[in-house]
Amino acid sequence: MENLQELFIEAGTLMLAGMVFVFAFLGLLIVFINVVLVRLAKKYPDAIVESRATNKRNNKKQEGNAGVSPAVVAAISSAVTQYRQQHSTKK
Amino acid sequence: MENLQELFIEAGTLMLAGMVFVFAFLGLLIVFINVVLVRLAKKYPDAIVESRATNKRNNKKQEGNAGVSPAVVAAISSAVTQYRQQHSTKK
Amino acid sequence: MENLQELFIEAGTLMLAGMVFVFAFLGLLIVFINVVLVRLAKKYPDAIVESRATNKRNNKKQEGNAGVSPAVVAAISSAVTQYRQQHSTKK
Amino acid sequence: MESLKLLWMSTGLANFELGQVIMMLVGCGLLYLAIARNFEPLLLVPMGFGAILTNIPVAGFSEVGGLLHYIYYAGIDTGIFPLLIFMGVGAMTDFGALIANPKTLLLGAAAQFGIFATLFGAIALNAIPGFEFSLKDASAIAIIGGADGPTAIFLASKLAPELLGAIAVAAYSYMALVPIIQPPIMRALTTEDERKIEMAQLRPVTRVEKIIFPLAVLLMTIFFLPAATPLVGMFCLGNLMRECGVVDRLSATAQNELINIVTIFLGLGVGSKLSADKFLNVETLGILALGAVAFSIGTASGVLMAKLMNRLSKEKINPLIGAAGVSAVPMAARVANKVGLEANPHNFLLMHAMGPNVAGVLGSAVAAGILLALVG
Amino acid sequence: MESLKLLWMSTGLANFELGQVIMMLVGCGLLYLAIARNFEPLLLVPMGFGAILTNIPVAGFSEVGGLLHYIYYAGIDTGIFPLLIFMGVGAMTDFGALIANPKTLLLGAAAQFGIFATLFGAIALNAIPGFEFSLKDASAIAIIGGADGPTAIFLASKLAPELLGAIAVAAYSYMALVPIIQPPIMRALTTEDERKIEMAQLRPVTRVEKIIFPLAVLLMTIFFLPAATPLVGMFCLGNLMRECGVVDRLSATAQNELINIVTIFLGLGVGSKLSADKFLNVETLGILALGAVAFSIGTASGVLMAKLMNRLSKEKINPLIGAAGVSAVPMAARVANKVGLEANPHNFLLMHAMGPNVAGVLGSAVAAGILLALVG
Amino acid sequence: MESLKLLWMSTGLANFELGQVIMMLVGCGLLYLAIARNFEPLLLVPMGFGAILTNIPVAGFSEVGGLLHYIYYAGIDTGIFPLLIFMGVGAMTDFGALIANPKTLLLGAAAQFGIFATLFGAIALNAIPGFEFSLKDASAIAIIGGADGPTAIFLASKLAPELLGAIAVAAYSYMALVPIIQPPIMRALTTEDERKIEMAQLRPVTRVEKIIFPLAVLLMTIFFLPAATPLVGMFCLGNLMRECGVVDRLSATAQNELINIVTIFLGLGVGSKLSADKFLNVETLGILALGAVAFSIGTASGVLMAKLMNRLSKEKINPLIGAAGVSAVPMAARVANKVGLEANPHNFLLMHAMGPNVAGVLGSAVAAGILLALVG
Ligand code: NA
Ligand code: NA
Ligand code: NA
Repeated sequence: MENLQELFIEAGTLMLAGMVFVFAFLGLLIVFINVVLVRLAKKYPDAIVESRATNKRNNKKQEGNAGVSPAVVAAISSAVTQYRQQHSTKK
Repeated sequence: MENLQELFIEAGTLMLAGMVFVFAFLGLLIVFINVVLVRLAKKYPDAIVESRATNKRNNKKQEGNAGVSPAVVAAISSAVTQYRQQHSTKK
Repeated sequence: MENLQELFIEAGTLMLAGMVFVFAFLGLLIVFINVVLVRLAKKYPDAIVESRATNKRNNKKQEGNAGVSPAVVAAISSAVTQYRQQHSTKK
Repeated sequence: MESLKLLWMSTGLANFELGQVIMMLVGCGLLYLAIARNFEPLLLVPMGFGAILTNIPVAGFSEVGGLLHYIYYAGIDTGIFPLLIFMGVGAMTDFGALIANPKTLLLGAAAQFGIFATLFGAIALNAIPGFEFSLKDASAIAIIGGADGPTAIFLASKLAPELLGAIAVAAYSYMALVPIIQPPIMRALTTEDERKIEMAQLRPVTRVEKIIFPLAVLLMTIFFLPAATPLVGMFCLGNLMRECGVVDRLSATAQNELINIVTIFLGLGVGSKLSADKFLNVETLGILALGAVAFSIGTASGVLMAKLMNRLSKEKINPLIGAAGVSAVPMAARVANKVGLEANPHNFLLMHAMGPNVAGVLGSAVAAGILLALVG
Repeated sequence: MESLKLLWMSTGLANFELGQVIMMLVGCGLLYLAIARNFEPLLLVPMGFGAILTNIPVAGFSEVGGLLHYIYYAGIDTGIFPLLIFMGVGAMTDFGALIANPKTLLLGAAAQFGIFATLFGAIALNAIPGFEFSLKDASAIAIIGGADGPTAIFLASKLAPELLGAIAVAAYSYMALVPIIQPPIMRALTTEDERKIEMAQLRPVTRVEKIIFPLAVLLMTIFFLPAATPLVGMFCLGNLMRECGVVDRLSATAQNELINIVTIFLGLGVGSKLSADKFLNVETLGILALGAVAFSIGTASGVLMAKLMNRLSKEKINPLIGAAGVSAVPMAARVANKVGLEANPHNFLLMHAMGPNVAGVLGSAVAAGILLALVG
Repeated sequence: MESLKLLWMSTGLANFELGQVIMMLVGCGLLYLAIARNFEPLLLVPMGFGAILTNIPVAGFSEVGGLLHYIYYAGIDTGIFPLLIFMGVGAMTDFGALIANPKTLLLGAAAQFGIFATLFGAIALNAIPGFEFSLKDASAIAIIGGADGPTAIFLASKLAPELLGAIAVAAYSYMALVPIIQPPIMRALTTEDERKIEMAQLRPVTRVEKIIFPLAVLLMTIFFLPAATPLVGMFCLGNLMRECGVVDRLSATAQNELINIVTIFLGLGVGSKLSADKFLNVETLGILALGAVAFSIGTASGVLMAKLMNRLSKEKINPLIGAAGVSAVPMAARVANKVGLEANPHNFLLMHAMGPNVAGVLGSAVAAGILLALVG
């Protein structure tokens, strides 16, 4: 039973040390975000037009899509869904 | 030549045992389908709207596509094909 | 220093042999293209309708897309892009 | 005749042992939970199937020369598969909500109490005859409280490979049970008014912040806890590939095809550890019990931490999002959202809960690192 | 000068042996068949290319340290690649037509007579001086009659690795030749009236049936033929992933990117076995001859079985679909459909032929298991 | 206490060595170049990250049992990863422009002078105390002049693995710097009139030509330089899969998912060679200097060859496209196009520059084969 007591003490120490460490680590991250990242965000704001979505995959080029009414887009979107379903059944 | 004869006998036994086994195995499957699966099919019929095609890949959401005429869909489908071809040449 | 001199001679030989070989090899390819490939091109010209783009990936079938005006296709293409962007954000 | 007898001797029927039958039923049970109940199916389908395969008599799937043997030793014993999964998860993780509201990191930290309390509990179980968990075993079991599958598999493969099967079953089962385990605890520990708290909209986070964040996390891990760098490092690599914007094709592959391929193999490999001699014992019952305790304590700790923070700060947070700190991304965040909507139909907590949710992933990776450093 | 001589000694021209030249021509022949004639190109392109690479003097592709050496020993010697292919094929297989008309399983069973008759034939060839096929060799050769590439490669790698190249060449060549080999046999064994038989439309099969079916197949294999569980198990895993509806992203990867990657490697690895000493001998001629016999007997057996069933049952089936029982999915089913259309332009047999077609896949996996259990 | 001390002893802070800190900064520098400057990000992001991971104290990423150790020995030491990348590059390469204007092969040949001159230069550096490059080392360094990443990694892993890190850094850095290094050289060696030369439109190339071409290249390599067949063979396999039109799904996988997966691993594995003891020495400085020289000489050789050909032939070619002969596909071709447009806004050289550009890939693979044959 002494062995068990020893294990208990070890486990207790682990619990204490572990929780302190986890809080310290994530707490430091809070400081980092508040001090460093917030400043970086002010210094390097995103460009107005976020163009990352453009080259999501296979570097597809984005076309201008001004002038297309949302209603048309909605209709077409559903058509695309339908098209995809038809064409994915074969796979 | 005795060795060959032995081999022949072994091969013949294999042929017999193999064909019996294959028929028994697949025959049992017939029984299983007729007895178990057919009952399962009655007990758990498919939901009327088969919705599996929806989450085919990347869990894309299905939009309602009611109210879009098949003609429009056909036109759009071909446009989509065209679009894809143009955009797959670069790859 | 003698060792260095030896190395120099070896390196020089390598340089010479290497460049001669590279030119000979790629030169032979020129001959091959001019003699063999050019004749092959005349003997086996491509079919008029190059249909390879069709089965680029997953053997999708190409629909006839005659009768759809380019303007419609352009509008639709941009709608498709828009659709894709909306649906790729979730990923 | 000889041939027929040989054929019969080679059938499964002539060679079955009871334990194998039971384990195959366990495998079928996992498949049932995955397919009919939608319990974490991406891992439980291959894992349940692997459990069936590994228990087939004669076939020798997990013996030298068998498929599952190769998969286990190439990918799980080395730690490669969980690390690649973690890279993919990193590529799928958006730290935006966390960066916008960094206080939620404290919720993710608090929820890790589920891990360390369970470690204590596992040692306590040794008081009952039949249990003899070493500190390594206890650590591997405790990580179930991290509610993070690849982390649990990685740690268990390093500290207690013979418990890997049971630990993985427990971890994924409870992750799937999050919508059932958490809400009662959340309701019991909060008042109606607390659940109604609406939170301010999050500020937009810039691209530069999102690029620097994974590098900063890695740097801190390097400084303070190198033992956690395999997990945190691969996670941050995935996240950096996602956010940096110049390797989108690598990021897309990491979060689609690569993670899919590895998931199939990981599931099969983990399933191969579900053999009768390693699973059908009282320790497995202990692990399942401890897992439930771990999830409950983690959930409670997160909620209570949120209430404590509300005492100390003017800017109130809805304590429900504290429960998301156990990770189980994105299920726990959705649960927080759902319980919140019950109290206040206009209160959308999903985005706010994503902060503690991804903080929980970091938190349990850090906890795993601590256990590796001190016990491993 | 020294350097130039060294360069010359390192050229292929100075080191060629006749056998290597011939085998490279064989490789070119395979490429020609694949590209110009569309003979099973997915495997024959990498396989033909592998045959060329492995026969390059000096380069050592298949020696220790060479690329093909690694590929062969990591993926084919272990059986991993054919099993992964089989998983992908499972994920691509729809058992609907089979479940709707289970009698067609008998056609798939009958067609396996091609395998066992060929086994007998291979032993008979030993009467001719120059042939010395052991029972293992004969079994590996006979499986060509199964008309299933991965099954043939898997079995050959276990029973007769030195014949693997010739067996794979024969298996894939005859699979590609199905539209030429089968129709004359089908026409010779059926009357015009039989070919005109129209079959009733198949009943719809429910999702639950499709989910239970692969599990039942696996269970029966476990009970009666554990030796077949690697093949059948991976096939059923793929099929379960396809049908269960909760792991679609894993299923999609298994039947696309994963199977593509493995196919490239499998082809290269099999091609690496096409070396002169293993291919350029009288045994290869025997294997090619036996393969043709196996396909013909399998086709005939399937057709005759269908005719027998028509004698015994009121519900008539078109005997042409019996030929699809050799598997060679989906080519054999298309051939049955085409020959049927010639006799009756309104008779679409494709869906009906898919039943025996996929039954043939199961049948030859079972046959492979029997051979492994009794001979392996 | 004991526990806290153990925790401290396991931190990175307690174990850092200066060299590791510097190498991690090098890794961060590579990430900066990749992300902020778009320097070959697909390789430099994983490589920079790998450089950070490998230098973490205690974590043991590159020691036995570590992730990077497995990646390096399974994929780079064996040569498998660079060869698979080369297959993917082959599947992405269109030889149309080259076949339409075969003379451009001479430009690709001339640009390889950068390699062999640098070999001489590396030996010359031995005259300076501190440098002791063997002929193998010099060859591995010289291949940087080939401006082809996988070729450089493959050759370095065979001839001088301890220099691999520095060579890869130099190769990819200079490839990214092509738009800065090349234009001044191109302008200095050409007159305004030469840069204005417009070239005739290229003839269309048929499908049959494109299918035969990779096979012919392979055949010639087999005859004359078997040592180059691993590189050239896999490249031609990829190209054949692209052009043959019957294995499009394999080709698509080779140029997308497979190359993406391998790129992540290749980058990490190469990064693992960026350890302080192998990188922080005077030899690395020498390698970086020689790399710049190699690129410059290669560029100049290509341009001068074009001018020479204009002397001898009536059909003029724009000497700017000679610079594309160093390969660095497709960057060098774009640079030629851009410099050409500056001189003549109606002069689009891109397609014409693709000829020498892909010729340069072949040329440097051939050069690598020569070095392997004579020095390896
Ligand atoms: Na967690
Ligand atoms: Na078959
Ligand atoms: Na080059």
